[in-house]
Amino acid sequence: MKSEDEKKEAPRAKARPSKRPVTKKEEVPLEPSPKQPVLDQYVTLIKGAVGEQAVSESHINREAGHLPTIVIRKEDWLATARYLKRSDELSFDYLQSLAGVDYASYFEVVYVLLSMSTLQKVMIKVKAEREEASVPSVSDVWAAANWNEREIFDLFGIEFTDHPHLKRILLPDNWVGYPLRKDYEPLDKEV
Amino acid sequence: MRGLVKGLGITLKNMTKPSVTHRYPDVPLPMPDRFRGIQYFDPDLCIVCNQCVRICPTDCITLTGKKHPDPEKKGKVIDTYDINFEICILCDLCTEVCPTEAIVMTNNYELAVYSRDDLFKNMEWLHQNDENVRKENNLNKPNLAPGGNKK
Amino acid sequence: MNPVLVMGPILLLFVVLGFVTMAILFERKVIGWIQMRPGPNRVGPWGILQTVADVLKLLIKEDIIPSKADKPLFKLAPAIAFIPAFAVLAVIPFTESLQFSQFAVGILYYLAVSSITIIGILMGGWASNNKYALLGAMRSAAQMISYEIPLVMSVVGIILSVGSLNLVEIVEAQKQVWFIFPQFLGFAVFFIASLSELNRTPFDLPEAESELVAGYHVEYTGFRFAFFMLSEYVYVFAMASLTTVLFLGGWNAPFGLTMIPGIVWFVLKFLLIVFSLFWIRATMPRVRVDQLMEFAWKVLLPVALFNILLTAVLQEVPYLDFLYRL
Amino acid sequence: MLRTEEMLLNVGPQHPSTHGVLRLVVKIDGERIVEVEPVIGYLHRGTEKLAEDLNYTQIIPYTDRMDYLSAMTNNYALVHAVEKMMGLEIPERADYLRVIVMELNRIASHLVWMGTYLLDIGAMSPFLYAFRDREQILSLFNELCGARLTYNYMRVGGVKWDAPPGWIEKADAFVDYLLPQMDEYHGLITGNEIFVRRTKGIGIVSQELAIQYALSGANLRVSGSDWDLRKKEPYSLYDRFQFDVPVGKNGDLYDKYLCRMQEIVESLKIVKQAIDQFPEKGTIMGKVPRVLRVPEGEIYTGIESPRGELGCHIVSKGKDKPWRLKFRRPSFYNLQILPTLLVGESISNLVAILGGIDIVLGEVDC
Repeated sequence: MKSEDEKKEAPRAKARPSKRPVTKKEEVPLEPSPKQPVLDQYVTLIKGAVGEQAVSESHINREAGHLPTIVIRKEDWLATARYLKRSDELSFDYLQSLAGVDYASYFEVVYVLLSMSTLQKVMIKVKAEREEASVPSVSDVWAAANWNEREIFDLFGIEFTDHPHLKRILLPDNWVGYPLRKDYEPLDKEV
Repeated sequence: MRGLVKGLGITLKNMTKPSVTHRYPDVPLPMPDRFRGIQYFDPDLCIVCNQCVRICPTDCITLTGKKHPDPEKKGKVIDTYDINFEICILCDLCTEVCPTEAIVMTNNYELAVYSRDDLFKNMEWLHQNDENVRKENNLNKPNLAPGGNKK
Repeated sequence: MNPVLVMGPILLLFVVLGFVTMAILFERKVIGWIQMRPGPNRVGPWGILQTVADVLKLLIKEDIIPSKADKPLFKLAPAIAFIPAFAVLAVIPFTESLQFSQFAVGILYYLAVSSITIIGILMGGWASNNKYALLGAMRSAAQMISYEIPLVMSVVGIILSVGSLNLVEIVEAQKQVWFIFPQFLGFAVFFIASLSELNRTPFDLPEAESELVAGYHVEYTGFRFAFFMLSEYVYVFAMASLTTVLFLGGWNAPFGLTMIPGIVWFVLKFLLIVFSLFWIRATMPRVRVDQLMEFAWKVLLPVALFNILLTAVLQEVPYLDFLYRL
Repeated sequence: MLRTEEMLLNVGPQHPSTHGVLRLVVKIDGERIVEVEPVIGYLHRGTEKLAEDLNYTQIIPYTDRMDYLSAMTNNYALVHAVEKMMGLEIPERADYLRVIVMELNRIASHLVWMGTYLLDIGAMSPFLYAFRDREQILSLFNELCGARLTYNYMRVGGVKWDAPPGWIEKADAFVDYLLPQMDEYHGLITGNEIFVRRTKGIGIVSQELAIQYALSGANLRVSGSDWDLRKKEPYSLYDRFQFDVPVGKNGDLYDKYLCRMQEIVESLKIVKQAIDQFPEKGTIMGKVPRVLRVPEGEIYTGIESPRGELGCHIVSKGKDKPWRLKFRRPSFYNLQILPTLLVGESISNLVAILGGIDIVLGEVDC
């Protein structure tokens, strides 16, 4: 992170105490989201097909239009992916988006899957620890994942096991370090 | 064959139409009022609030203020104001947040220079650059954009 | 040696070079107007000196010969590409008086000499030791050879009806009716094949800039490159004048308006052909290589042969034979 | 059999028809392509890394430079995601301005595609005609937001500038001008036998392959599925307009051309309806706190850009700067299928197939 950015940050905060306290979202118990049953159905299906321990956590993402979100364990992710794609009542055949996120203490790979037939959407998250993170590659389940996984490997350093051609895609091959990591030290200071 | 002949007919018809190109270097090209050209800076309006420095996405504005010369007035007066035109992308965010419209866009778009050091525009240069300054700026715009400008 | 024999060709050379500079400018102007822009108008009034400026630029440019290039071949190629282009003009009758030779086998001479250019192109492509140039040379050689045949076949119809290969006699025979009408099929095939001989759109495969392979003259710079361009435009001059002579009745005036001298008619028809070359270049997309070859062998050649058959048959038909037995 | 070893050819990154800095390492055997390996990254500017140090208003000029042929849709992708996360309400007039501006930008982008595609196939004039029409759109944008390419027009909660007096009438006049103009393009190109032979039945993408590679936009609709986010997941005001989604049957390059030309006509219809329903009065900026603090959470929203589904994935920790901002770039996904399309094709089809996908390298490398 740019150090002079912190310096700029400090005077501003001191010079102008924020007029309104940031409105805390009131903690009234939200009414259950319409997609809750859908989420439960997915979770039970995945648990049935892959195993109890596959789903570590699942919730509804309210801002993203009540998108059911499921966190899958790294070890069972390949089996779950195959199941999600091939099972006929789920048939998530369209990998809409694939993103890597660095939460400082762990990595997270986020898949947004869409089923062309049932027009249902689901967000799958797979966590990977910080040091030599590795996530099973799903490029043979969805071909679209091939380049995206290479991009995440290129910018985050997350290894995708048995990916056909895991090499840097955006940065030159002799690039040192993974830029999108929070602890990435840029080679040359900002000019 | 018919498609080819029809295509030839169209190109022949277009040949008779007048040319639509601008004669730019000979005939100056007028830009609409809102065009984002190089900025114009008015030092006495500036209250050294650093808003433009903070909003600039490429951090190309650097300014230093100094105490107000006569003692009874408080606040600061601008001392030096530089825009580094090597990385300025003319995105117009600085004029948007400037509360007193000290910095305003003009419609001049001929920015080519012979040496790179001419790209560091200092306060004098920005002050002299006052032809076809943009008329419709923040204060006289009906719906205000977000950001620092007060009514 | 009487001076006319010596001065004539030199004068023709200057006329041709003058035409080439004007043709390049005219082409860019025509394509400009078609695309609703004025075309070159910076150098000289209305851009007249534009081509002169281009040629001067090419003269001043450094003449690079690739190190591993086959030097003698590399230097010879542009000459071999240009000489037939100019030699071919010897046989073209501009008007009854203005012509260089009453060659008995005019067409045969023209078509034979014009195919020497292919050797020049192959030499250029091979000598510059560059894989793009080699591919480009192969392509253009294949293209020119496979279009040479329909070109020749389409002319046989005229030879049949005139009974001689002499261009002057062919023009004489077109006093009443030009060959474009009775021999329309022949004209169509001839025109398309000449487009391909000149490597012009839609058959400009070799120097298709958006294509992967960038022409046989990719390694040529400076005046050698100008020579290739020069030979291309002299061929435009030669091909357009041959089309005028063969199909549009040379210096014969249409509908008997003979008070205007023949040379004016010749130039008018010639400019019409040249304009249509530029017009087609501005409109047509490019044909793919395999489609180009297929088109030559499977479409143009059969049509040309059919045209010969048609001419031969129609010569026997009582009413029409005045058209076909001149 | 004559031993012919394969030749390795480099197409680009400096090549007239790669639509930007894309390098294709092509292994060919004679004229037939054996294997293609695209090399990208020449235009990678690290927008996503920069965005982590910028607040949301400052990121907008960076989104202009991703898909530089349709900067409005890029602005909207980011701004839409932030508004959805904060649950902001956009004033009607601002939303109408956004729809008009995005559809005009789609038309301009398709015109550029058509012009450069014909240039790849070899015809020179349609390129100039396309740019003549696009020039009118650019001058409309120039009047509206002060720039011809990098508009920086949309803000979280609305738009920056209101339509200047007479602008809506000019946009209306442009729509009336361009609709009959399309017949000239169809006359010049659609019937042209050489163009048809160069594009019909080439580079065919089956629907199953398209879904497998998650293609989007015209590349997906050409192979039969009518997936258009403006219809399937309507955002902004798209549910108020009647327009239909052109779908191709056999997924070849000719269908892609027809689909995109039809999309221009559909966008013209949308702009026409938007102008008719354009509210006279109304503010162009909703109520937005001076410092935008996006509530903690994560969101993914996709919109229909001229090249396909342009998605914006924001992870926010409640601060005014995004924790992680990821763009789902349609050209990146669409380019992925190029190697499988090209294997076995001839070189001269390479240029046509690459042009047909309609990629912009600024968006591929982001």
